[in-house]
Amino acid sequence: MMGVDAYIWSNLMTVLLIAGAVYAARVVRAQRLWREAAGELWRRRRFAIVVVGIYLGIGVADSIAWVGGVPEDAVGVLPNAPLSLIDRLFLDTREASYSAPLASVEFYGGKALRHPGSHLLGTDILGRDVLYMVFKGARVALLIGGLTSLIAIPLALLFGVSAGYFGGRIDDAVFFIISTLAAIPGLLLLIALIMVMGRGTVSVCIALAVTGWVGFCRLSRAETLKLRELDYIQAARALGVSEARIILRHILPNLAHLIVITFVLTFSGLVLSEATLSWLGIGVDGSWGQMIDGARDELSRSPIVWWNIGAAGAALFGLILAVNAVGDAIRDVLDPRTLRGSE
Amino acid sequence: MTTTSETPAGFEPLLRVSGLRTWYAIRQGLLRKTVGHVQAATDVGFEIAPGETLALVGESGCGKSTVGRSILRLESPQEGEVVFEGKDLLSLDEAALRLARQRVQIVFQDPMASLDPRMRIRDQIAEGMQSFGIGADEKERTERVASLLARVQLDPAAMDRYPHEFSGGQRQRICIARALAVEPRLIVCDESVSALDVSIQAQILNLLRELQDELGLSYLFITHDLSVVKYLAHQVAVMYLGEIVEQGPTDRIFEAPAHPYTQGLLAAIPSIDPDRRGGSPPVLGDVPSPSDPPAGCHFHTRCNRVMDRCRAEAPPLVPLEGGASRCFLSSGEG
Amino acid sequence: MSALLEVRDLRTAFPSASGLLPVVDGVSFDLNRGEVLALVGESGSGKSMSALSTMRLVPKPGRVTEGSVRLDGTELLSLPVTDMRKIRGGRMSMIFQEPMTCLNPVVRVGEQVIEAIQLHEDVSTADARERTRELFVEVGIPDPEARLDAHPHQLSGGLKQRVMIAMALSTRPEILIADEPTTALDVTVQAQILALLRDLQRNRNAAILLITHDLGIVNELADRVAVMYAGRLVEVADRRSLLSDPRHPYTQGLLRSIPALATPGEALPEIPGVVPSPDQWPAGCRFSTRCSKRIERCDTVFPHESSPGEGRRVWCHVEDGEGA
Amino acid sequence: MIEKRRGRFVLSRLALVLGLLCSACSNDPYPSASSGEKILYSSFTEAPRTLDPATAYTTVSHSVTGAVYDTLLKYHFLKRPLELMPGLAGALPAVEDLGEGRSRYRFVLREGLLFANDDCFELGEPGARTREVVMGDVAFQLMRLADPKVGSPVLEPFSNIDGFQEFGAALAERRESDEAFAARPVHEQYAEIGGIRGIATPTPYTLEITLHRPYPQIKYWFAMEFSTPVPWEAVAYYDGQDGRPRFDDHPVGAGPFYLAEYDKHARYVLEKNPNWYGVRNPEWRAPAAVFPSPADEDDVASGRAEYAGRSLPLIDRVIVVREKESIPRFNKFLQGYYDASGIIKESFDSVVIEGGLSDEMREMGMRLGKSVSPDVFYIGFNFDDAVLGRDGGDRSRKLRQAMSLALDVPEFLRIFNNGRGVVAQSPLPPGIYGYEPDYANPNRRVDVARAKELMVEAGYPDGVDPDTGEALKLGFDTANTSTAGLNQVRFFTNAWRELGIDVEIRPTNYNQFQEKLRRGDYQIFQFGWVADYPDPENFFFLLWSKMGKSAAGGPNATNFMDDRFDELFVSMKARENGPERIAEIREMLSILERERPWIELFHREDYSLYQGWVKNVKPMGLSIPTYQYRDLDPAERAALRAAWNEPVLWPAYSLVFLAVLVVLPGIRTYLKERQ
Amino acid sequence: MGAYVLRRLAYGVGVVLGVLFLLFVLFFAVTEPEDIARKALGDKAPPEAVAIWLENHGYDRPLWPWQNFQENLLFDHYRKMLTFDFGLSDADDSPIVDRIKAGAGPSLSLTVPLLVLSLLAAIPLSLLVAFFRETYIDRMGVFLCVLAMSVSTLLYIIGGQYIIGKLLRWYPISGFDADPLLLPRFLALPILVGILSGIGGDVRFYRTVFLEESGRDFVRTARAKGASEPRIMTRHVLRNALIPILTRVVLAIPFLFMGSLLLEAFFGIPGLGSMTFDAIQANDFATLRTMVYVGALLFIFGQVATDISYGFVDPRVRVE
Repeated sequence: MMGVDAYIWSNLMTVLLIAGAVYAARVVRAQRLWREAAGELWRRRRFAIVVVGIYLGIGVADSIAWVGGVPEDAVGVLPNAPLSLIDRLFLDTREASYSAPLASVEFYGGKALRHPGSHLLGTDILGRDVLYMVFKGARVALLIGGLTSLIAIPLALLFGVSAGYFGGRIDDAVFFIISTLAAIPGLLLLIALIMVMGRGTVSVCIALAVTGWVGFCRLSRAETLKLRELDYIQAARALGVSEARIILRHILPNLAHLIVITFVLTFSGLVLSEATLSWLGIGVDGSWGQMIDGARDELSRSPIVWWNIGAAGAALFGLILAVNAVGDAIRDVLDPRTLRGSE
Repeated sequence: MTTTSETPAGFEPLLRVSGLRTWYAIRQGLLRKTVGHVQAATDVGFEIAPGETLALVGESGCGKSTVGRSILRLESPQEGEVVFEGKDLLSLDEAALRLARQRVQIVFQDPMASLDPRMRIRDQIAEGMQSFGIGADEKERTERVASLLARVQLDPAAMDRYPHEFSGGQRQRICIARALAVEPRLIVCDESVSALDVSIQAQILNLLRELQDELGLSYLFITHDLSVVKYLAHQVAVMYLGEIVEQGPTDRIFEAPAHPYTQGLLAAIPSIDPDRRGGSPPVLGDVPSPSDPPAGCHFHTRCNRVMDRCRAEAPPLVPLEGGASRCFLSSGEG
Repeated sequence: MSALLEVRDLRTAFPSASGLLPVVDGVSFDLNRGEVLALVGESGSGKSMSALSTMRLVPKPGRVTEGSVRLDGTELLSLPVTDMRKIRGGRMSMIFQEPMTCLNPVVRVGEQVIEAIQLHEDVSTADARERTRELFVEVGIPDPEARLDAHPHQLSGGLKQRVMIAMALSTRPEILIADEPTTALDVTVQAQILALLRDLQRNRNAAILLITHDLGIVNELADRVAVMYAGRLVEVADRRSLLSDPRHPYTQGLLRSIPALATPGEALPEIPGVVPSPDQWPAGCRFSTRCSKRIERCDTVFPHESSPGEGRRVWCHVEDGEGA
Repeated sequence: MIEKRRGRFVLSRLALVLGLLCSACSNDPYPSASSGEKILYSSFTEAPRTLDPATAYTTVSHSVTGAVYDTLLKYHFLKRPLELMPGLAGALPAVEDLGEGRSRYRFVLREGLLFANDDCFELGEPGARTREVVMGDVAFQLMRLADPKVGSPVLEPFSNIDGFQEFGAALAERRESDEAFAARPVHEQYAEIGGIRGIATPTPYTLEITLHRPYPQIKYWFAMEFSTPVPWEAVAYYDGQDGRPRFDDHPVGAGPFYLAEYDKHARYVLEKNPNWYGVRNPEWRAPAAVFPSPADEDDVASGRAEYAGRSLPLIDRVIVVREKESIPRFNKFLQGYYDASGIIKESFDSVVIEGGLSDEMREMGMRLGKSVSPDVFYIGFNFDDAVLGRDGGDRSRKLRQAMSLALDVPEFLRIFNNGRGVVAQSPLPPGIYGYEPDYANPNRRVDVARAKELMVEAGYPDGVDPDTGEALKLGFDTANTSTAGLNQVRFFTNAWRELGIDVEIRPTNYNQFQEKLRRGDYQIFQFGWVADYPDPENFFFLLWSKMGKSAAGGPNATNFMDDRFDELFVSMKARENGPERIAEIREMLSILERERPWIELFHREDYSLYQGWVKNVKPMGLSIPTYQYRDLDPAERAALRAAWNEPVLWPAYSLVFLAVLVVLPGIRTYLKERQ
Repeated sequence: MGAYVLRRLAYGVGVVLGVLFLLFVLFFAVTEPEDIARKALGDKAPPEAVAIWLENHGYDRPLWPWQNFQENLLFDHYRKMLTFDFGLSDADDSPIVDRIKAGAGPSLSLTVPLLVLSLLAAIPLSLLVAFFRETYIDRMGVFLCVLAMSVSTLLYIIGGQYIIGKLLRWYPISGFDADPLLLPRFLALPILVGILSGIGGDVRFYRTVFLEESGRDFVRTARAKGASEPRIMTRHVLRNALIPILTRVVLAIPFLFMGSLLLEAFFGIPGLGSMTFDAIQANDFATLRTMVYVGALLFIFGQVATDISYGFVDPRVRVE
């Protein structure tokens, strides 16, 4: 990130994302089709949506950070360090692991890897509160899924739609790029990219985006090819509607359900791939994948240290399961077949 | 080609198509060499006078839809002229074409596929107006949408609904309203009523006719259903394997079809006269592939009056009273 | 003599958000040996569902909720699955509207017919193949030996429908259900298929339940006609009297709105409005919303069956009143 | 009918798969036929890069080369600190002072030694499978070290030999200019150049080494495989052509074992070498070929004393299997499939309780071995850095001292190493000359209060940088980006955070890290150093200015430069052990105490577990394999393995039962629905 | 048909060339060969050794043809890769080809049974679930699939080793032996874990395919013929579903390749995945590059093979 101002970037990004989400919500509300789909979705998967919402809430709470407001005698906290809402929730003067509301044991004072003690989910090898780390991991997971999609989807749409719509040379070129990228096994491409770009959240996201881009681009290209031949696109052309407007008003809205479905379904894939990358030592700092990787060796301790890997695994599993469940429902709800009506 | 008796002599037709050829290349091999063509339309020509309906009739794969789309340049014909209101549409540049398209509209067969499922119908109808600058502002356009809906006998209050909330016939009305929104002179109806039930089909046919009487529209009515043609068309052109085989005023075609194919086509329609049933099928076999049409007369493989000459030589278009026929028999040479 | 197929009070419904929605709502008819009965109606009238219900082929999640279907006195709806399978394709067989999708695209057409034979009879593949070849000749497939090994996509629509017919006839069924057999075909081919069906029916003396929306086809093929509207029968009559003297306002409207019968220059007589969807079916006569002869009773009470002539049944208050 | 046949087919398929799974249901990783042979099972993690004794420089390589190649001198197996004794040479070398710092070492080889059997000896004499070892083979190997093409990593110590560098240069020059020469086999090239001036073999069994400057440590290098006799035939024959392996992968030596099987990425097998003098000539009673007498009480207590005088090697074969992941390795050890294992930190608590074995392990018959390895782990500061380095003068010195005082190494060891390790006070680990157990470095204790005072003195009160008004920002570069590695760095940065210093962790990959080192673009880093031989010189040179990273590309990554330190180093290096040397070492340590180029962290302490059936384990610290001393009891092993590995099968049965339980009602409801 | 195969192959070759260019940019244009040398030789290596190493590995030449048309890395890269001359490993100087040869056996012995058994497990299961559609078996099956898909592969491996290997002692926790008697016991656990981690997604996908196919008209025809449900499922539905299945299997080939990266590394199987893992750990760019290339080749070859085999499975695909 950008050195000193990392937290400002994070705040800015969060605000932008929230603004985007609000805008999206307004669009959904304004359009009856989407509103009905959203209502149907809520009816079907209330529980899963609430779970995803909780993760989102934690992620957002951890993304908004500011400097100051830290008690003078807080131990181990730099006076000018930006702390997020989550950090502040766990901030206590008595110990540096910030896990005060749920703990009374000092950072390095007691034995690490204790469970449950006064920590709800125990501590890890450094004596950090596992619950706190799980909370922190939510943001990383959302960042991986979200940032990657934010990079990949617009690019994929740009290339895929223009290839599908205009065909000819553009299509040939895009198709060649897709074939080339798709020919390289995804994990290897990921590894190669990260090894070359260096480690870090952004480069992991970019690498994931480059590898994830292919499938999405291929999908939007294929769908555009199909849409372009449909009568209503022909009718719009006959009505003198410009190409740009056809793409914006007819192609993209009819790709929207695909975008949403693919986004949700790739999201879980991305978060899971990060866990694999963590194991290879090229994951993102603070992710659940890293927690699992770091804690997997603890399994052979005796008595077995299970809470660490268990908590990270459960947090990961909970998010993915909820997202998958919502994704499944979204796929059913947004099925364009329901819009084809009865003939 | 020919002028019809209804059209005063010297009156320039609204649309004149001549020598239209639209072939699709079949590419094969390593270098995608063109090894043949799907001969969708070959040397097609006809005229449509203002306020008149020309029916383009033929079985599936005969190229009739290609001709309709070629007129709007939704396909790219290789040769020919499509003169509309004096301008050759095929030679226009993009901008001019866009303007010209305001005057020619199209209504498709499948009323579901021809409406964007994710757009309210008000927006779909207003879209064309917007692109041609019809209606000063949103409000005016909305009013116009309402009146158009009323014109096609739909409840204007339904304009905020989505296509899937309408029945097939209603959707077709919406498509017609959308076409009407830009005040066209000619509407290409590409099998516009084929997918509808009889009772609904009658409604749409009546609507089309009323509109023609009211607005002086011309139709290029593409269909495979000859019974519809009789009701609506002034002129009929029968296509077979990319070629027009017979052309003429509707009455003449129905009463005295000259080409054996037209005769067969008419005879094949099941009659609903309870006293007339049975009889052997008038045309045998299937339509040959348009990528490899038979030599000579394309119809010779199925013709019950085939002569040796038909197999070798392609018959020319022979002028007939009020039309033409592509058959040696018509020229009296048989 | 009782009918070969007796359908009584058949009801078929699909579950929906607002409960079970009927698509067939109390249909009764008989099909006699060697007879062609046409079931006529516009889309959504439930004619295809009625046919599928008799074969117990209603697609999931729909199901037959009530009624009885008897084949030669045997109740089909409660028959064990294995026995029903023997009847399907054995004593009753079926051909469908879309020959291009109804044949398995990856299996050679000959094989598909052979499968149909071997499912019901213990014959060797060679014998079944020979029989298939004979069937192909019978349904007028040129060069049958070569066609046996063709894949469906290599055949034209007309040939595919002929294969379907051959497959349906392969076990010498007593009943052939033809669901819109020519709708997807061109006029010239349609005429050929209709002629073929007529010949086969005469030669084999099979009963045909013909589902169609085209009165022209009815005239070409049927002996008797049953007109359906919105899940119900509205009129049953023999072909000639139905076409020349329709009694129900819907049948009358249907006949009048055929463009071929229209007087040139005049507006086509039309039936106003649209077919109501099952959740909007009126309480009384289903046709009451569009009927030009509607009287007050039509809105609330579904009309009784009346018999204005021999073998005729009409469900209409107005007609009932006139007839009485 | 067709369906039934198909069903039967599927069923039989299923049964086949199930049967295969059941027949495979055993966790024994070895072929069951186990003869009475004494086979030692061990494991390795990383594939050895090379087995060429001139370049092999990693523990895993040495575990093979050390067994296959024997050396002129050896370390005594039982004595601690390590002590040299004669190996292939009949005695320790005689040293002759030639004046002007020059000296001559004279080695005498035993007569009648043979190389292990190998095809390559055909080159020298048709039909030969072996030949006698002569000093020319040692000289040949020393020339190989000098050969730039070989790329030996130990040029520096051997450069003390007169004419060593000149030989390399002449060789390179001649090859450059004469293509025909370059194409000839290397031993001919060496002969053509005329060998190294300072190396002579007056008789086949004598070797004279002339040093042109004092370097008493040279004798240690003759206890390492770098100076082992290598037959020129092997180098010439194993060239990687025509399906022959490369010499890198096919060692031919005169050691107690030969390499019988070698798949470097998966497994290798060492077999007892019948040609080794300990096996062929047990009557010699050569000191390195018989089990030594006990050196301390532990040797007596552990039963090693009983072996005194027995001929080596005691085992027939060593099978070493690649095991990348530590958990499976340790678990397989617990299952009895490996004979020895390091204790992974995660299992430490269950295995070791207060320095001894847990009851459970004792019951299993396990034994524990401990040793401090001759290494040092440290945090280094870049002296080229403006804030931390020499340009900051006293201010930076105080900052370094403060940072040094903030680190609680015992805590670090407790968290990350189960408390294993000796807290380092200086670069010198125990067992190295100059190490004093009582020495306490005043700047190496934990004293946060004093550290904070020093921060004030350095001008960073509460860690606030007066220039920016914010916490002092420093960077910690690490190439170990594993989760565990980052956690360790986080420990340090957390400690410095107590002082108010904000140390940013900069994880980089290895390449970027090297690049940063080369550019000098780093502030704080962490390194470790493992000694090659037990001499203080081998540690202090890491801080010698001549070894500076930025100046000479050497291993002194701190770029520490201190004239007095350098002076003392040069003098100490040349001196034999004695009071003067101790005095010099003490002064060097006091300089380091004050200047703090390093924060010395710890010296590793290795705990190894051995199965009860394995005898004679006494780690030597340096990577010297000791397979020939090892003994084991195969019968006991077989019995215990069988007892420990009874599979637990009830979950499989219950799973099948559960599956049936789930599927049956489904089928029933379905069938009901169909009716 | 011949021309079609040729064209497909030609496109495949084009893609190979594209992949090679991408690899070149990634592994040569962006990385410093000197770093690799340093890593390979260790810190103690003198600069001369580094120079010799660079020369031996051919990294001492300019990158692009416009720098030196005769001797440049780009042409060299293409020449070597296309002739399968993969050169020496950056880490230990061993010929990469030898390792690929040695690794292919263990890899295939893992991935082929894994692929086959996965299919054997997933297809009947999904047929079963599709057969019982709309019953609780179907709903539970789908739920279990989603559940299974939500668990990270890492957890499967860790859990499998811990429970089956350590607690239940059914199979060795890790290791490999080509001895046919020992092989099954080493492969049992990784294959089990591999199947388990993939089966959720597989079953869900195949179920969708089967449901889609079983809604087709020809299935109704088969039913009208009197065919039994199991027969319809296996003869008509399965046969038509082969195309999406085939596509997925081919897509799974590189996935197996990388999936085996995790499995092989964790279970100590000395195959290609393990080799790739070693290369990552050792910064062995030459090997990594080769592995990426080989993986891409396999994929492209598989794709071409599938496209061609479509012609056999599906007569509709017009193979001109």
